[in-house]
Amino acid sequence: MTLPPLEIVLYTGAVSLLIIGLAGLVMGDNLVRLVLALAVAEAGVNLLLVLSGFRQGAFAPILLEGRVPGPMVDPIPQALVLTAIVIGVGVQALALALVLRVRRAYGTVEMRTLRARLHEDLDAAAGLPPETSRNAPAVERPA
Amino acid sequence: MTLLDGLWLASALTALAAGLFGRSPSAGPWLTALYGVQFLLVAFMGPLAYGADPVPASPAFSVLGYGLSWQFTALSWFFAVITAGAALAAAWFMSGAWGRHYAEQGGDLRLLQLALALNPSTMYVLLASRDFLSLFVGWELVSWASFVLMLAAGGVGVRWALRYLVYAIGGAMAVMAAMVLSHALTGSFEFGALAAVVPDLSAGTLWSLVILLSGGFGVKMGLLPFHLWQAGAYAETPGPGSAFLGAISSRMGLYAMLLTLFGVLGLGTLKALSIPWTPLEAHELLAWIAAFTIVLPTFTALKQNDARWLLAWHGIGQGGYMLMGVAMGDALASAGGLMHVFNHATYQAALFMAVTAVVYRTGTADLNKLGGLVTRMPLTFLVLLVGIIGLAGLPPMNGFVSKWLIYRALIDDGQPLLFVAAVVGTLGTIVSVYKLLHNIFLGQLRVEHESVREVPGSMLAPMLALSLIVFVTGLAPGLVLDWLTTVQRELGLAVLAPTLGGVERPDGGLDMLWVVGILFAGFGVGALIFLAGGRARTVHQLDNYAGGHFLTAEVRYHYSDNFYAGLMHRIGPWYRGSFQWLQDSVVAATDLLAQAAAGVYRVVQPAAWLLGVTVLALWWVAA
Amino acid sequence: MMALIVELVLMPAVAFVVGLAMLLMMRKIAAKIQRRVGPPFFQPLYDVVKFFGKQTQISHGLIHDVGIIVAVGGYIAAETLIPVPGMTGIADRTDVITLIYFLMVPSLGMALAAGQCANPNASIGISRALTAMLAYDIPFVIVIFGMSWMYGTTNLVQMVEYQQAHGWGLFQAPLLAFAGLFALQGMLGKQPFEIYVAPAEIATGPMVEMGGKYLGSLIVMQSFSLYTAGILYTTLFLGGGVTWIDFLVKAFLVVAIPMTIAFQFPRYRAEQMLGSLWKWPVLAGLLGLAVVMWS
Amino acid sequence: MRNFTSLLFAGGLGFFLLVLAADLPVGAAPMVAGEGILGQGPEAVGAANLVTAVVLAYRGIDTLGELSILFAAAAGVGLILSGMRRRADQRPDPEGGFILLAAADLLFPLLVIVGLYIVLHGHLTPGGGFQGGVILAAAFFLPLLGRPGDSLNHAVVNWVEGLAGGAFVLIGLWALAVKGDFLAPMLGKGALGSLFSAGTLPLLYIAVGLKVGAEIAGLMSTLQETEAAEP
Amino acid sequence: MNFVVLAVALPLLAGFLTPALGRSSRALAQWLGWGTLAVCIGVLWVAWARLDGGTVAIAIGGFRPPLGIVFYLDAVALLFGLAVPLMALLLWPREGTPQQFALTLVLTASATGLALSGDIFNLYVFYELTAAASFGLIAGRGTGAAQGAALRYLLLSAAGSVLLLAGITIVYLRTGTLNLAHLATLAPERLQDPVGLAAFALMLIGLGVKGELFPVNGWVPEVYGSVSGRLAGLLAGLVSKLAVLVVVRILVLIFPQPEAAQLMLVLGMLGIVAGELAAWRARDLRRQFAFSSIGQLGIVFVAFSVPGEAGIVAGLAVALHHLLVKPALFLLAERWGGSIEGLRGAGRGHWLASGLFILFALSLVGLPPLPGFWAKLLTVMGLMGLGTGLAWLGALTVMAATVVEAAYLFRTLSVLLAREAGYTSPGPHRGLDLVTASLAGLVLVGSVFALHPLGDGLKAMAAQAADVQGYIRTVLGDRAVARRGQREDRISEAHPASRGSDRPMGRADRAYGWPAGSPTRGARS
Repeated sequence: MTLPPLEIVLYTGAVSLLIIGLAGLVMGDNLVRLVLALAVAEAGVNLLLVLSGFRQGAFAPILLEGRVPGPMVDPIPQALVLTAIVIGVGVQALALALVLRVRRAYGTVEMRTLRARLHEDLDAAAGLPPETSRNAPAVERPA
Repeated sequence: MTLLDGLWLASALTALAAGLFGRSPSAGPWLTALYGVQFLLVAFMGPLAYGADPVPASPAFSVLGYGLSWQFTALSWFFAVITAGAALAAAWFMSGAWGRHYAEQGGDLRLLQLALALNPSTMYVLLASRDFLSLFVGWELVSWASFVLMLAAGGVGVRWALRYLVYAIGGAMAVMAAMVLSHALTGSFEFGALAAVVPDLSAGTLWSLVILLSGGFGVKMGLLPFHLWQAGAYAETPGPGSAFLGAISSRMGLYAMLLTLFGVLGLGTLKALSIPWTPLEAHELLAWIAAFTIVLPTFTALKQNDARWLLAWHGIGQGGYMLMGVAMGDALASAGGLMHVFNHATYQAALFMAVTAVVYRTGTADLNKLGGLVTRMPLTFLVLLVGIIGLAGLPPMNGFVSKWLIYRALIDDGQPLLFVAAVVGTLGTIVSVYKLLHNIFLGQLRVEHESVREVPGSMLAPMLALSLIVFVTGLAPGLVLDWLTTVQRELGLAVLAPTLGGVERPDGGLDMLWVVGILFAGFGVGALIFLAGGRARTVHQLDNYAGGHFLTAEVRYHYSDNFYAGLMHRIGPWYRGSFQWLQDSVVAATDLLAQAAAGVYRVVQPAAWLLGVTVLALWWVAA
Repeated sequence: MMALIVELVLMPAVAFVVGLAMLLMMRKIAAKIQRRVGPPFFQPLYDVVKFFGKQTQISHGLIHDVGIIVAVGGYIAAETLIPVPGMTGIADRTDVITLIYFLMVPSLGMALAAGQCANPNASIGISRALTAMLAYDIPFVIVIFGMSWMYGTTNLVQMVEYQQAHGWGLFQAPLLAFAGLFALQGMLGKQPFEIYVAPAEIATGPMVEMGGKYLGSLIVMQSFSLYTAGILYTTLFLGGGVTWIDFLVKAFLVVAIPMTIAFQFPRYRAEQMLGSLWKWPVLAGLLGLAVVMWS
Repeated sequence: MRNFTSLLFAGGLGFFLLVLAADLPVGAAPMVAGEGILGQGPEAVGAANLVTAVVLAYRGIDTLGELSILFAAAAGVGLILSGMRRRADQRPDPEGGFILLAAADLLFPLLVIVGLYIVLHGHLTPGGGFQGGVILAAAFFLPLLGRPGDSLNHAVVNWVEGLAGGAFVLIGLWALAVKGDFLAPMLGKGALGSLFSAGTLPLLYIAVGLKVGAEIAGLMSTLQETEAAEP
Repeated sequence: MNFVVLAVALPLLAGFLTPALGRSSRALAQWLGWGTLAVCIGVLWVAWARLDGGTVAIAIGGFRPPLGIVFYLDAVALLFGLAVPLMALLLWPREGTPQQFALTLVLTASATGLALSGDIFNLYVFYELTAAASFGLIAGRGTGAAQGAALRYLLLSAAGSVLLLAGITIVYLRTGTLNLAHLATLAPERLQDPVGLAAFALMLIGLGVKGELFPVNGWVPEVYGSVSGRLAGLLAGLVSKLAVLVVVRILVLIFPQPEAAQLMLVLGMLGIVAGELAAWRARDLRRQFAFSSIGQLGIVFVAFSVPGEAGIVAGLAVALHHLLVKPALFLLAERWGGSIEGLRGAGRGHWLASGLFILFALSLVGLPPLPGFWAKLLTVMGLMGLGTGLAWLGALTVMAATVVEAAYLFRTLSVLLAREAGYTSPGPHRGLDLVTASLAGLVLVGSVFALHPLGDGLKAMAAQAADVQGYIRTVLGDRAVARRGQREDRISEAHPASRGSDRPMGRADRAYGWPAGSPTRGARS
């Protein structure tokens, strides 16, 4: 199926947004940057979802003055993307609140230090002495 | 309401009573009475051993569409008699002074009584299994019951109990694999179904079945690669518990192996199944494992400095004889193997009880801290003497009969190396049991043991009863061999024609009545010669030849540490503890893997794993 | 049945007499090798009478006495199992495996007796004795396996008949015969392998506390052991005895060989004993087995 | 090193997704379900804007789920940041400049009108409860930007939020009680294209609009206050 | 039967009103919450009674599938549906704020939705709702560690849901519909190729985040380690099972091809190995149970990966057993918080708690009469029945996991019951938790005696769940079943379409779209 350049651009754009988002999420260390990367990834997927309803040369699914303007685009993905966007908003709001809370609790916005301090906290909460490397091999050497 | 139901009910009642009233030492005699009732019920099922038809148990379930039913056959009756006898002896031993002593020292008598009561009841369920499902249910119950008994010791015992648990669950999983494999082949858990389909199974499947079953049950029997748990577990359990465990607990593995490998797959299949590129068949493989299980643990026992550990290691060694007898499979050998189960149960229980009696009086079982107790505890000495003669398999006792049967069969089959291995095992046993006898009872009596007296009657009675059984079944092995003929017929093995004294054969049979007669006649003549020399004056222990040096009580001249110095010089370097190293390396490998697994969960960015696995999944999909 | 009772009494007497003769021969051979005259003809008898006649008999307890009785009785019982010309009733009822075990009973009896003496030398001696038993029993067992496999029976009487028919075991399995001889050397507890009664080192080991009738009984036991070893070897390899004369000649000859060898050698340490007894006789035995089983 | 592998994997994922996208019928949606709705959507629901028909009628429970996600987020944020409000003694941020204050006061009424218009015409023109709600939220939040000192009255926000959400669910339950189907369109269809058409859809969208407006305003003000309280 | 939607709608309604009401009086909000949950239990119980073995599809809003959303009620769905409010009631946050009550109610509604819904996107919405509510609950009034764990969990879960949405988009692009039954009819023709498999992979990983699938369960030790026992029990016991149930629905209905099941098997096996070994190394009780729940859910995934009814029976057995045992264990863990070494002799005082711990440990390891054994047996039988090399490896892993599990569970027990006294339990004496744990214990022991009926019930439930044709017939009516049969024949035997011209794709299919508004009861099959 020969695609005019517009669709190629849209689809590659959506996929690349998704990739950039995920790459940012994986590579980033600053928490706010991670939340933003997440937003980018969700935007990418939402774009992909909307494009799944796209039909060439079709009109928006609105009946002007009660008349069907012509072949209409599939309305369902647009409804779905509405929900997806709102979900994205909700999750990002929670993420930002948590970032604020973590900054207050751990005084850092770096994921690396967060993980280290989180695990120290978990160990401390469980009453464990900090993990030290072993001085002797687990198994005593045969006589 | 068959006899089997009665037995189950009685054992359950005993467990309940032990749980409720176990704490008070005065409950001991009542519990012993209950064990007596169990023994009677088993005895009433006696006709089973002479060809009566199996006694079914009334409860039969069907879960997820598979039937679950139980019955007692001659094979199960034989093992049940030993179990009931060992349990009765152990309970009798525990009921009197020992129980009070154990409680005073902070031991939890209720837990010990309950654990001891649980064991025979779960064993009766295992012994009555009729298909793979009931076998597995019984098997797990027995494993867990012995785990509870091992826990009763507390402290070091718990560590050994946990090690046992890992081995036992590993073995149980192997058995489950075999069970499910047979279900995959036949669609049901019945023994008959598998037996029917066995002829047209491929060698590979048969081998996997044999390995899984023998491996799974071998763990409990303490066969070689999986034997490291047994010594510690049985030695560290409190007195009567170790007597019961040592006597019968690991023989449940042999029962299960008999039921499945020999009962279902049949000896013919085992003989037909050959190990690729070697002349050995499956049953010879089992025999060789048994041979190694005889030799290595026995010589490890030689080095032990704790009496209970020495006996526990010998328990493993003797297990090898049973498997070798059964694995050879012809009339003599299988009768020898099966009878050895009975014999070993009797003298192992007596030996453990004797050692416990010594610990009861002196507080220690360390062979380097004892000595010269024969003058203070003569009856216990007699029990230990009879026990070690049985364990070593010397003529007057029953151990000799079963070993003779196995040797005679090995000569018939022409297995020189197995024969030598068995004899080396016997010699090793003689050497090490003498060390046990000498270090505890002979030699110089320690100052602190001057006031030691004989153990009270409640402990002596079971010991003497067991020794009597050892001697009587040695004198007239025919009693036990008759039971075994029905068992052999039931398992499809060649059947032996025993006489009261042993077995009648043109080319060199065995008649224990004659053998014992000649031996005691010889002793009589020897006594005549000896008494010709007039009366001897008994002198005090310190009135001894010491090259002109006067011996005093403080000087400790009892030779007990490194008892076989000469022997150890020669075979010392051969002890490399390779199995211990093997086990530790497996543990270290698991530890390493666990560290890696924990590393997965300490990653900085969890989403990295997400991205990684997505790409790998997509790549796998595309490929 | 009465014949068996007669045999049971008569055999020990014969054994005692022949045993004393063998003791005498042993001491005569030792003397000849050391270029001296050697004891008079009845010396062993005199010794026995002397020991049994002693007034002071020292005992260390009941087990000490029982041990000695078991030791002597064990050998008596053992040698009744071996067929001698004219008296094969008992031997016919039992087999060679029982015999192997009967030979172990005396060492246990000796161990009990020595143990009760509470003398460290005795205990060390016993531990060496049991090590020696471990040493010589393995080749001995290989020989027994080989011969009973070759003769197809473990009944000693049938072995003798087999050899009467097919010729001596010596020629059919020479390697096994050699291994048997070597094991015999260890069994008799003479020179190269007598570490467990070493007089200088551990004051004659187990016998350190024995005196009077105890020592007398041990002398009797030694005579019985020489006799048993001799006739066992002849039964296994030299076709047993049809008449008493050639049976005794063979027995004396069999005992003479290890004796002559014994007095040429110093005393081996325990581990050397294990090394030598486990190397050559076991090797020869296994080779002999291979030859016997695959021919 | 970690970054390199992540880039490698991200590139790999991108490659695979593009390969997938090339294989998908891009630009020619299969329209299996979509055609059904386009066909009998207007008569069945009576809404000119078919997306609204899908959002509120055909996939009504999705929207309910979506509302509750927003509610969960608001409640979650409220819960998380509960202890971090600015204390009385802390001095608030300086007020916004004159331009911001004037613009905020000027824009407030306009934004409210636009928001309400979009909410009310959800079933006719593009947009609807969510889009209008956000605009209303912006309307209420703008003054706060100007004067960070005072804050939204959270009690009112909670009540509005609760009542609007409750209304949405109650309308659905009313439909369940009367027509036996939860969230079924009620009150007939009215003339296609007129304001009072498509039965209960407009009412639902009003409820959605109020709820979204209140929640997002509440969210933003909580975040703003917490941020203001940062030491 | 349409009243079942109340089980989702009412908690939401109550949830919306709770913060507002909570401002005035906390007790009122609490009672509102409990009341709603009780009503939901009643609704679902009546639905189960009315269902008695059949299956019913409820079209939400009267719109027939595939246009509208449908709730599919069968035995499995209702069982899990019923479990949700029941456990929420038992594991109600203690001394919670109104927001926590609201979030718990929202969590209950979404979990029930996950169990009942029959539309892919609707499942996605409820999945996200569960996630959002759980983030709120985890972070709630917890410590800094809880909030850090919640943030890391949020990022991972959001990334997972991005993939899940991508998967759903691909499915929608290929088939054009979202209804599971309609997808089931179109799947043989359109989703059999690698693209379909890729969609499944994305969805599996997306849903795997909450279902504690191997690589994406990094959050489990952190979250369960820092959260209160009740919430950990709720999340580990219930929510993870529902995510797995969704995966199973998708697997059974839409992706019957073997590669999909193999992917799940491989990840499940890795999950078992990682979970059990990490638990073996864990040094504190709570995280040990967290890793053990990863291992157990690995076994659930492995069990469900067995195709056909045997797999579903095994999976259900393991899942239900875990659902019963894990929350109770977490409640016990809360009583004995802290490092395992520090717990020497802790169990000696409280014999009921230690007794329960022993009972649950025995059931997890599989002491025969206890249900844990039958579940493990079914799983291993299902795997061994397949006979492929991978399945054998799976069975081997499950069994090796049991050994490791026995090792560390009973090592912990031996420490708990050690004879040294002198342990003072930090937490206040939580009576109610013990009641819940002993309730679970009673059910466990009760099921031992009711093994026979339970076994048959489970088999019937699995047969119903595995019956794809039945599903389609209930949701779309009989013609669709014929069409799926015809499509499948055409694909498998690839013979020319025997009868009727195949309508060009995309034309509105009159047969489905009944004129809306006409009140049609759900078709009762």
